[in-house]
Amino acid sequence: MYNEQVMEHFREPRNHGKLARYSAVGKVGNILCGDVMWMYILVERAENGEDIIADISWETFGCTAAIATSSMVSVLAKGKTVDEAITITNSQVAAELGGLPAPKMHCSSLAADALNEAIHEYFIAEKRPIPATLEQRHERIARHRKELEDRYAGFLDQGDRKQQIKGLPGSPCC
Amino acid sequence: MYNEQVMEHFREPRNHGKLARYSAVGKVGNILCGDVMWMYILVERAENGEDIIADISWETFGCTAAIATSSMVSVLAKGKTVDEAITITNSQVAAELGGLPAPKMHCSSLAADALNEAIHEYFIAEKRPIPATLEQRHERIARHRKELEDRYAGFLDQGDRKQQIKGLPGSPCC
Amino acid sequence: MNTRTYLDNAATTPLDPEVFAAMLPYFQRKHGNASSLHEEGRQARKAVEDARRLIAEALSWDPEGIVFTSGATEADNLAIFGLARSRPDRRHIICSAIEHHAILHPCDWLEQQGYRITRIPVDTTGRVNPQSIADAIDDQTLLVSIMAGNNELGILEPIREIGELCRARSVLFHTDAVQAFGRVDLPTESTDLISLSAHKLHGPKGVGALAARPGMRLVPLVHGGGHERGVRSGTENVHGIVGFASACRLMVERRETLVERLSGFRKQLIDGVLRIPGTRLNGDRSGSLPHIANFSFAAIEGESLVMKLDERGIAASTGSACSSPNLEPSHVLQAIGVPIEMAHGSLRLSMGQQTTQADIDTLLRTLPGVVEDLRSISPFKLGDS
Amino acid sequence: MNTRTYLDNAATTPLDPEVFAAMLPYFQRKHGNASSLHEEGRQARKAVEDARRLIAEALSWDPEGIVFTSGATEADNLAIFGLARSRPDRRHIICSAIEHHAILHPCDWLEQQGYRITRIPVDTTGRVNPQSIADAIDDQTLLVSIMAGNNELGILEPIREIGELCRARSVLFHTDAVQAFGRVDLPTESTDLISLSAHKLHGPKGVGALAARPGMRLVPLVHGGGHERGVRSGTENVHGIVGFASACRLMVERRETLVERLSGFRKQLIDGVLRIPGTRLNGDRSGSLPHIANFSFAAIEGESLVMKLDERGIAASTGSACSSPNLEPSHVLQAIGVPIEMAHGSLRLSMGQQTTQADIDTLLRTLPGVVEDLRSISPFKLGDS
Ligand SMILES: Cc1ncc(COP(=O)(O)O)c(C=O)c1O
Ligand SMILES: Cc1ncc(COP(=O)(O)O)c(C=O)c1O
Ligand code: FES
Ligand code: FES
Repeated sequence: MYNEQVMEHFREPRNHGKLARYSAVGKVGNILCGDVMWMYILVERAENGEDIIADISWETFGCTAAIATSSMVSVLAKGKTVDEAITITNSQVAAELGGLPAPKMHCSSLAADALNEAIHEYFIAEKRPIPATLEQRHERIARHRKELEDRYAGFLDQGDRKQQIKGLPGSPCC
Repeated sequence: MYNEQVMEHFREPRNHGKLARYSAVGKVGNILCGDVMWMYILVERAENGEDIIADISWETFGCTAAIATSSMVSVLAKGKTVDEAITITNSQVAAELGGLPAPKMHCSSLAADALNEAIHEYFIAEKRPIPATLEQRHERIARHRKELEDRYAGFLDQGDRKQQIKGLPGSPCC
Repeated sequence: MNTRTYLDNAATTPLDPEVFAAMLPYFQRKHGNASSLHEEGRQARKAVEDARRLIAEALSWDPEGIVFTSGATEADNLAIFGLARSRPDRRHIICSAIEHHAILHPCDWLEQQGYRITRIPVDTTGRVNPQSIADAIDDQTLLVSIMAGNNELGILEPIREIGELCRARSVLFHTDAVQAFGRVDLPTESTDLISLSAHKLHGPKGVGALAARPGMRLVPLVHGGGHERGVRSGTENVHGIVGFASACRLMVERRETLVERLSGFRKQLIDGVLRIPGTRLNGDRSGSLPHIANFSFAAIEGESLVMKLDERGIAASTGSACSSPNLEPSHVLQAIGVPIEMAHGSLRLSMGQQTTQADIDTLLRTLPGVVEDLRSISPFKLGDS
Repeated sequence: MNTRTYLDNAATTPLDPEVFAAMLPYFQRKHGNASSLHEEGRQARKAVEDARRLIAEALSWDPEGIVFTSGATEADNLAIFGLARSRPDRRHIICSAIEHHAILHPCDWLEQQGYRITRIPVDTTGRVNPQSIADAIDDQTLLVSIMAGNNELGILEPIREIGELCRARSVLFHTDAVQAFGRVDLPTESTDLISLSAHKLHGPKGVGALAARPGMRLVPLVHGGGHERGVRSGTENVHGIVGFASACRLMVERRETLVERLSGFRKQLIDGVLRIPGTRLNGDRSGSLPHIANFSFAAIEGESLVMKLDERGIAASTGSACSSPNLEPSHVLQAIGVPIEMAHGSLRLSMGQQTTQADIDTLLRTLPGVVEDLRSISPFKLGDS
């Protein structure tokens, strides 16, 4: 199912955990859907004046693909300028991992989205003008989160995470 | 499917063929249904005045069970008085063979019927009063033959045995 | 049973040793469920998907369209019911009068539900006239189902022509290729659905496939865990599927030499058997599957003929009424209009890859005596009628 | 794969060597079609009928009522559709919310056709309250279908009581006994239909049975040659059926010792796993199948848990959404109301006859570290919420 590269990142995830010191954190996913990803970035100003992702880490609740893509995104982004990091797409993440099974492609978008959100938060905090692509993607992510929250509103019962999830459709047993 | 006794009679059928000299012949069955049995009897008057089935033979077109039951009926009847032979039933034939598979039970009735018809013909030829059971059975057999002929009338086309049998229902292939 | 002559390969074939060897690891060592995430499961999944690709290759088909089933009976049913339920607006089906019961009985059932079923008659050799199919198609026609090669007669149907005319009329075309696959070329490009069965190809019993054009909507017969893209639920019969694929591959590899050998045997059988007086060939000398020949013998009945041959070590089959559980004669022999006195005395001889010249010789040596034995106790004589 | 710890026996079990030995003659030497008249055919027929009797005996059932199928998915479908089509006047079916998809999906399909389906909820351990079934029965009720033991939780349902109350109300009662047969006593006298699957019993994949009261009319799913008294056509999977019977016999023979051993292991598993913080048992300690235990772990996701265990040589399964092809979480865990943060982190451990103390030790030694690893990269911490 998963290729060896994916398994290698799953076995030995790079840059996981929470940075002791970070500039911003991007949070995506939803516990109801079963995947949550937090991406921490530490941005430093280089001598040439560029913003560099000096350090990056993540915390992920999710499947093998979610963990491997988190790891890969962190590898791809680390040491890049913020402007470069913005251009990392989910298909790039999947490709760098040598591909993902079809039902798992969304996990790669989750990881790229988390990076996007972290950078977006950084721009806001720094009060810097937000590039159009970054903002568009941020809006798309926010829309998607809203949709999910609406869909699961019945189960969430005003923020009570202990609420039970009776009544979701389907199942994976065999 | 068939037990060893049935197979033994099938392998080495007793009294088959046509008697060179016979008193009567009973013909039952219908080529359309796939089974035809002719039973020949030679009746001789014993010293005590009784009619004895001195010899018997048969010709059968039909399955293993039809052949084995023909053989068994001939064994059972041979040497018996005609009055005794009349009492031979199909369940007796099947029982003497140690049983037949359910769909083949009708073959045993065919053999017993053929004997019945031969004896009936003998009584007619001898102008002897016909015992009630013999007559009843004869009428049942005649009725059954009539039914079959009606059922297959469309295929028989006034006695042309070459008529084709298109349109009968069902099949046994695998 | 040491020196039996098995001439009933149209009923089922012995498992090929190489096929068995391919299956062997999947009984105990690689025993996983193909839906499981772990190593054992992934191994099973790989085996199933590799098998699907192999079969697709052997058929020149898209692997996405291969649906594994429990055999061709289920595949035939899935083609008929699966389409009927997915396109309830079209309520007319065309098949031949000599289809297998796995096609005829689903059609009978639909007829009871108000469908129109056109059963195309065949000529005296068993062939369908494509024109009669063209004539039967109307704007209600859901499907045309004509078998590639008949299991009783061996006759080949003009399925390329039929497939093409169906395509021209935008009607789906299904063929039951259970007997024909691996023995003759199939016009897969003009066919929309194909049924196959492993045990007719020296593969294992209990597995088959329906090949459908990818994307064709078929309502499942069996609903559940969503296996086989949702078309056929149920834990995959991994060892069976592996054996099926192996058998298909071997059939294709060996086809040329096999067909040549069996065609030669078939000719010998026909020549030899027809030398027996009062004998007729059902079907045709040419335009036939290489492994099946069907005969009728006047004045004797087929079940007892098969039993006598069995006693002499030869396995064969018959379409006689007496041989069927419900005592009805073969609808195929009826459809080709075998004369009455011949219809009951039919004998099907069918060969497999293991068939040898010695088998043919044994049959030809044994059969005349057996026929004579049975005729000697029959009320009908050859000169009759 | 030399030293794997296979704890996914509810998904499928390795074939028992003795079962395989029983099957072995039917691959090549005894390869006949059970419908054939000749020696090879009679051998196959005898094997099938002997198997039917063995299974009937193991179930305390009338052999006439045993219908062989391609597995339990088909058996479940045959029970639901076969009855629905034979009694179209009754259009209400009752099942539990935690039935296998092989029951739920046929019911969904019938619901689309206008049937009323009552899905009885279960309590937090997964048990159905018989009273709620009594309350749901009305004069339209065709069938009540409640599984004997649940495949995800291991929980046993009160099917004796349910069967008896159905009988009292003259409603047919079906139970899916795929996981329960051979592990607990089945109240066969108060049950009208039972589904079984060989591969869950150390038998082969691709074969199962529906046991029905003899004489009960079931409309076939698969029409054709009239096999299995016309209820299930298709050439019999002889080797599979032989293996199925052998597996049933062995399960019954070994049951007492097996159940004792597995119950002990199950207790160890529960005690050991619950020692890991943030863990919960799904189902119940008692009133359960001996071979299945289901847990949830806070703050981690099940698919990655199964994959980490797999990396360490342990095969297990999960009901997590990420593990399913359509990314939907287990309906069973939902039905028992597992809290959200626990529902995604489920782990099913299931044992078979080959399971050893070493397997249990390996699992209990490995699992805590794996859970900790995954928690160390999770955004949720145990103290949370
Ligand atoms: C032409 C044809 N179709 C269908 C079938 C049924 O296949 P299966 O035995 O796999 O159910 C057979 C043989 O039984 C056959 O010869
Ligand atoms: C309770 C239950 N019912 C039905 C099935 C389906 O059985 P099969 O795999 O034989 O189709 C399974 C397992 O897959 C099961 O656990
Ligand atoms: S003669 Fe036809 S079944 Fe016996
Ligand atoms: S996180 Fe659920 S599928 Fe990847």
